[in-house]
Amino acid sequence: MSSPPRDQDRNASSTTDATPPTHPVDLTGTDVSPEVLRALYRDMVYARHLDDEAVALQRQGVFPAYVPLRGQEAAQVGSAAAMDRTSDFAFPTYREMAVAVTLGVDMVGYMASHRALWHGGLYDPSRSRLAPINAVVGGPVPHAVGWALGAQLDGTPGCALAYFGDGASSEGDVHEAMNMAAVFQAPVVFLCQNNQWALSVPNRDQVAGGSIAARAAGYGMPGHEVDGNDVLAVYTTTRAALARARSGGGPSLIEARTYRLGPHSTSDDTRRYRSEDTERQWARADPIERLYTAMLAAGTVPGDDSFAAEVREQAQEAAASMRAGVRVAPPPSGEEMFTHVFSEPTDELLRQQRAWREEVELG
Amino acid sequence: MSSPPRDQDRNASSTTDATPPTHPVDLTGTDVSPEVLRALYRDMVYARHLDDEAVALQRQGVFPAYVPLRGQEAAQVGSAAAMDRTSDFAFPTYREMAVAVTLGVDMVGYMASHRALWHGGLYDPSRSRLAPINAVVGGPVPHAVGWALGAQLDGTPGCALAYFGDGASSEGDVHEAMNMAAVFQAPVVFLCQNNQWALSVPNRDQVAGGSIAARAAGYGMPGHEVDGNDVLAVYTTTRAALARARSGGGPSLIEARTYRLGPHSTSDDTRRYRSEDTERQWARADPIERLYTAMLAAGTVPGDDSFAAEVREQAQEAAASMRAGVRVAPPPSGEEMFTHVFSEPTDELLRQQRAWREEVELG
Amino acid sequence: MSQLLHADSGQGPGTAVSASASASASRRPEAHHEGPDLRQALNAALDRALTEDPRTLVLGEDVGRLGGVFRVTAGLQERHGHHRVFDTPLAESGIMGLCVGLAMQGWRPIPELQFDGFAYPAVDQIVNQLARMRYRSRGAFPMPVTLRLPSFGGIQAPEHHGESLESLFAHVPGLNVVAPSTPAEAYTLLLQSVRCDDPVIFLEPKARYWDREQIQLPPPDSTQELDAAPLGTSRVARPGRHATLVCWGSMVRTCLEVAELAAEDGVDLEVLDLRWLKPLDTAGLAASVARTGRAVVVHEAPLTAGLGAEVSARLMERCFGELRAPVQRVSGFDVPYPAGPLEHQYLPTLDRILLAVQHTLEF
Amino acid sequence: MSQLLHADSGQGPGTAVSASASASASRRPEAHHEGPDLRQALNAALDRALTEDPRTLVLGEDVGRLGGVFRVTAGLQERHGHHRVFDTPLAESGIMGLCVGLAMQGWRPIPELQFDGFAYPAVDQIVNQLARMRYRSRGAFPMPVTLRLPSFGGIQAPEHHGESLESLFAHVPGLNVVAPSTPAEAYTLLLQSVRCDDPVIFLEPKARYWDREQIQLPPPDSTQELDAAPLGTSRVARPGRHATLVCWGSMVRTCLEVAELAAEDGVDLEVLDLRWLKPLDTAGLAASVARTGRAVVVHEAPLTAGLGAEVSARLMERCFGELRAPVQRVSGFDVPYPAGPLEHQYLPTLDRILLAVQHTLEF
Ligand SMILES: Cc1ncc(C[n+]2csc(CCOP(=O)(O)OP(=O)(O)O)c2C)c(N)n1
Ligand SMILES: Cc1ncc(C[n+]2csc(CCOP(=O)(O)OP(=O)(O)O)c2C)c(N)n1
Ligand SMILES: [Mg+2]
Ligand SMILES: [Mg+2]
Repeated sequence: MSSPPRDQDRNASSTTDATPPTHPVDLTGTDVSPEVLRALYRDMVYARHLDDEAVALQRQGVFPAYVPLRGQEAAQVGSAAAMDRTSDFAFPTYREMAVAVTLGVDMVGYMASHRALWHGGLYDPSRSRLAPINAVVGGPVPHAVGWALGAQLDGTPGCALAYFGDGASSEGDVHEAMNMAAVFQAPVVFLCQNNQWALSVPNRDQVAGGSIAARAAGYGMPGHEVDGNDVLAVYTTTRAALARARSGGGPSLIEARTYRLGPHSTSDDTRRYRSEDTERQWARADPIERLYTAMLAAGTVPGDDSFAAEVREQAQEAAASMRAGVRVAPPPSGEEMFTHVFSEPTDELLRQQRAWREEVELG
Repeated sequence: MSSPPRDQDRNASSTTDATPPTHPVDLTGTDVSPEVLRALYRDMVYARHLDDEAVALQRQGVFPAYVPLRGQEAAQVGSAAAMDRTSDFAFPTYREMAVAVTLGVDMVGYMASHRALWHGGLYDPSRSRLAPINAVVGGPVPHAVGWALGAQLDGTPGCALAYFGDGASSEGDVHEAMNMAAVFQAPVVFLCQNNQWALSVPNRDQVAGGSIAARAAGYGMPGHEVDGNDVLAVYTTTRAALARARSGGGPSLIEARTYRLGPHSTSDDTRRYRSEDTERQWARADPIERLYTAMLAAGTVPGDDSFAAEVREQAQEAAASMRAGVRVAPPPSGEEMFTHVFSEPTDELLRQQRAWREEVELG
Repeated sequence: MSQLLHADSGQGPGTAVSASASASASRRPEAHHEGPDLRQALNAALDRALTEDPRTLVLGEDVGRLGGVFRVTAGLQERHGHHRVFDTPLAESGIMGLCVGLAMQGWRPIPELQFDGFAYPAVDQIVNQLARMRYRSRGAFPMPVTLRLPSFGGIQAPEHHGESLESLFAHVPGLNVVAPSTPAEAYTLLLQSVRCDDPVIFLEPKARYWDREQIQLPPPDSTQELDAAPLGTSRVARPGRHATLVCWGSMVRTCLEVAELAAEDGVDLEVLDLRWLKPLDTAGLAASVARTGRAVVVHEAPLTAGLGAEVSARLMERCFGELRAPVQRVSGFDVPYPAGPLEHQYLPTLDRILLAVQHTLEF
Repeated sequence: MSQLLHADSGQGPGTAVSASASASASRRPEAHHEGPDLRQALNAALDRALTEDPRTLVLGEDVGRLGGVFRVTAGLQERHGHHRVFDTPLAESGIMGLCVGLAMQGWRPIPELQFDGFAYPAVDQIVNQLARMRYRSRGAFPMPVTLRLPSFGGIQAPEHHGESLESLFAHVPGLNVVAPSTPAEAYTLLLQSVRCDDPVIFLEPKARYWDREQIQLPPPDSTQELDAAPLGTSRVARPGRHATLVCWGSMVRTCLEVAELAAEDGVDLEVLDLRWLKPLDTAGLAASVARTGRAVVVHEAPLTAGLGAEVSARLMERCFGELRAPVQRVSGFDVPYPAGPLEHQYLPTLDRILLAVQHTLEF
């Protein structure tokens, strides 16, 4: 055998070469205001608590499953915070809970997807500027391009923000979307969270060449690799990319390099494919700590830990209120299976709905 | 409207910026033998005559349609000639007739596809080292990667050569295939003939960034842009890429920049989308002339034009024999509709076949 | 009525590979020498749709400057501008994803995919995204997208240019599917589709593109009400007493020809043009069979799991007592769509349909 | 028999979201506490396939190190090496394209696509390439590819994880389609599929993955002949006299439960497990209905153009005189597959099937 698939010569316990970045966020000379910094911190802490709460709800059998984002708070909060919430629109995958937090999405409505009440979630996507949760890897990325093209055609200043993962970068749809966006010069920012894993498959067996940001050059658009655990870096990079798009400069691609600290989903077992060692190393690159340390040093927050305590308390409340909400959230009526299919139900669907009703009443 | 789709600001008569390369092929110091050069010349001339003959057969109603390759002879002959015909395998689109010529494919069998006798052609694809004609743009490219991976797993020295066009570069399958090839380090060469047009759509509205070769870097593989009307350049570049792949160096991408001198197909009308001016300019970059002039100058062929005359005569014979063959080629029996579906026909298919037979006998 | 079997032997449906095909249609019931052909009717409907609603868009491969390979969109870009009518890169999945995003922005896209067989790469975006975005978002994002798909066979085209996808699409909740049969029908059904707030898969019978009808097409700025039956209503193309031929798209003309031939033998066939394949007009089907007691369903798609099965099943469910013979199906065989000369052995011929009628009547 | 309607109310098919689901199956006809579960049976069949034929390969997303999200491929990479069992990048279309190329090289790939809904992106490669490469090449390239697809619903999973694609695939000439219902069946049918020289779409009933059966699975190096009925043969899972329940995959257990309940009321139902959905066992269907005179077909897929229609149409064609009532269909509704609590209102319940049985018997 001349040259086998790369799988073979791979050592199961050395799956990533990157050294986790543990240094504090660099606030020197930043034009980002202390209010914004504190808001970024708050959103990350909220997300962390809500994430932990969701994992707990799964353990307790309230959620059939959940997809934790622990470790990716900076990548999500930093990018979403850069959006103009009056005009921009975000297209999430299934793991963008911290984006939802940042956009102020109703968390009971958001978690309704994981509670298995309604696949897309029960929040208002139009008002939230967040498309329904999308479980097809790569699938929503071309939607972002279409949305952005629509904004461009309308002459409105809206930009689209398309979230996807390192695994998604292998999908044809992501390529088609990037090429189209660059051909049309559509105002869209492609935000890849490279958390180094697509379920059990590491970058090495997924991303030829090793860099998703490097793909941008092939489409003639800017590609930025950014420390995805540095919320300020993600924020300013996204802000610049959105500004560029808004002013007619076309699309760009940002690869936020981060790490999925938890399992792929609550049904996953990471021991089967990666070492706890690396997990522990990356845990030390906690994006929340990295911002807080910097804010403390810069005097953005008081030195007595009161800010952290206050935020923690609020986040706990948010988590508790989410828990309370999802526990009592009523399942949608079976009628809703039928009412959202078409704008006007067809005769056949009405017949089926009647049959369903009769059976429910009988049963 | 802020920034419209690029379509708008496009001037219908200026569709390509590239200046057609009209200079003779540079034979200085080449390691390519005179025999090979003459063979490249011969194959190009054969292809030209067969192509013209096919267009004529379409005009005379023998072929329902045909897809001319005029202008692309160097890109096709140069790349195919670099193959090792005992171990390599080529995956064509619908326009690779000159590849077939170079590989010695039976031309009556090849043209059977255009004569609408059998979609994939009636040549022997295994012996010919040429996969059946494939009409799905981008579709066969992943096959080449699978074939190459199979050769790699077998430990045989075979390489795959995947042909596709500039339009195909927009398809998701081409991206998925390139990423997979590079992840697996499969022995495959991606050969893009950028003939500047995908039917009526020019590169400008198709290929973001303007270079297909530049996409290779994003997969961590070599990308070469080559003068596609210089048969020697295409030949040596492909030869090097195949050698690299064969020795375990992995895939590479070659973009042969050329020009489709004729219509997309015999049903097409190029006046609707491009200027005759550019067509005329590119006609002066004739790859056959460019090699012949160089061979004359280098003494590779006698100065009295006897070689050209001899080749022309042989090519005319080949074209005539193709014409004679396709005119009398019998349509496959309707039985063949049924016999090639499965290795063993199902009961239901046998039932349908019997019904078809009865109807044919009645009708 | 066995002599019927020979009445028309040798005359299958016309091969309409060129614009002159209608010339050979003189003996056909709905054939006219004057009036617009089906392509012109579609063009007029698109022109009107673009005129009456500034949110409509026409997009796809080669629909802009070229006006589509069949010229259905000819002139639209000149008349409505490069923003409303534009070419896209060659990427079917991306095109449909683009449309989902455009619809989320409030646009009403009318994409074209160039041929039936090239809708397969877009199936994911159509099934997983387009068909359920309204449902997923609980009505927040209606999807008024009309996908135009030149469909069915009969024109001696290359592989993948003769496919019938109605059964695939009709199975997908959230989609409407329609196939017009005449110029007048095409005009009305296309406008109806575009005005519908839900996705419509619009299957154009490409073998009938050159069929003409003596009708007056309204000007693009017409404000006259459309004289259209509600969405999902079938049409009695020919009333009859002895049996019902159920058909759609290209097969309607074929069935009308069958009915003419049968009439010569005193057999009075009703021809029911379903038009809408989803929603399927169960009431119309049942009403027709209530009159005739017998039905033959005719389609080009392969037999197994074709839409004929659904028609047959519904008729059994609704008309069990009235059916005097089992519903017969005349269809393509369970084989891949074949090339040229085999095409008319694959497609339902007049003889095969007459034979089924005979079986039904003699049952 | 109206009291039947309440006999089992509230007890739909078990939700098998965790490996412990079989515990709740104690009252079920085919439930066992001991013996291998369906996943283990599949694993044993794959192990044997890899052992007995060195040309077989197992590939897909997360099938290698992880052993698949359901652990169906667990341990295979360790036992057969990284060349025979390997992870691919996340690209469904590319994976199936890869398999076409591998098969052209003489390999016998057994790809997995992770969930039913993620087969849609691969439909083009499956329909346009895999299903017709043998046909296109007139037998030169057989396609012995078995696509494993965890299918159907019932496990409270996210969107796109509960789909039934049998009707789509059964319509495609050149494909075989099979859905096992028990561990023993799964073992035999998977080996049979892998040994078949043509493509097989192997639909695994994921809600039955944890069902156990007291059988002895042969060791991987077993050379014992498979005790298998010919490809395309159905199985009488329970003989009966009053009516036939036609089903496959997950619905077989459900139908056996229905039969148990009906038996308590003296109604003797035959349960026909189709197993093969293409080729469909028309003879087996006809034989059963010849005995019972009545049939109800049960599937999870939406009603319209579902495979139930084909079953119904064939029964009418073959057994018109014997049918004492119209064939009834009990299926999912014509709505997108819903989330969690609505899942069991969407899926055929015992009550709905019993109601249909009652209608049939009272007809
Ligand atoms: C088209 C498609 N294929 C497969 C899956 C199953 N799946 C869900 S998540 C996942 C891995 C995704 O990895 P990545 O894109 O890196 O995102 P991450 O999960 O790391 O956030 C897979 C294979 C899917 N949801 N969609
Ligand atoms: C998947 C797919 N989409 C659309 C088509 C219709 N079509 C045939 S050729 C062509 C243009 C292809 O352009 P390119 O890849 O540049 O190759 P060229 O024709 O220039 O050789 C199109 C759109 C197709 N055959 N396959
Ligand atoms: Mg990832
Ligand atoms: Mg081209």
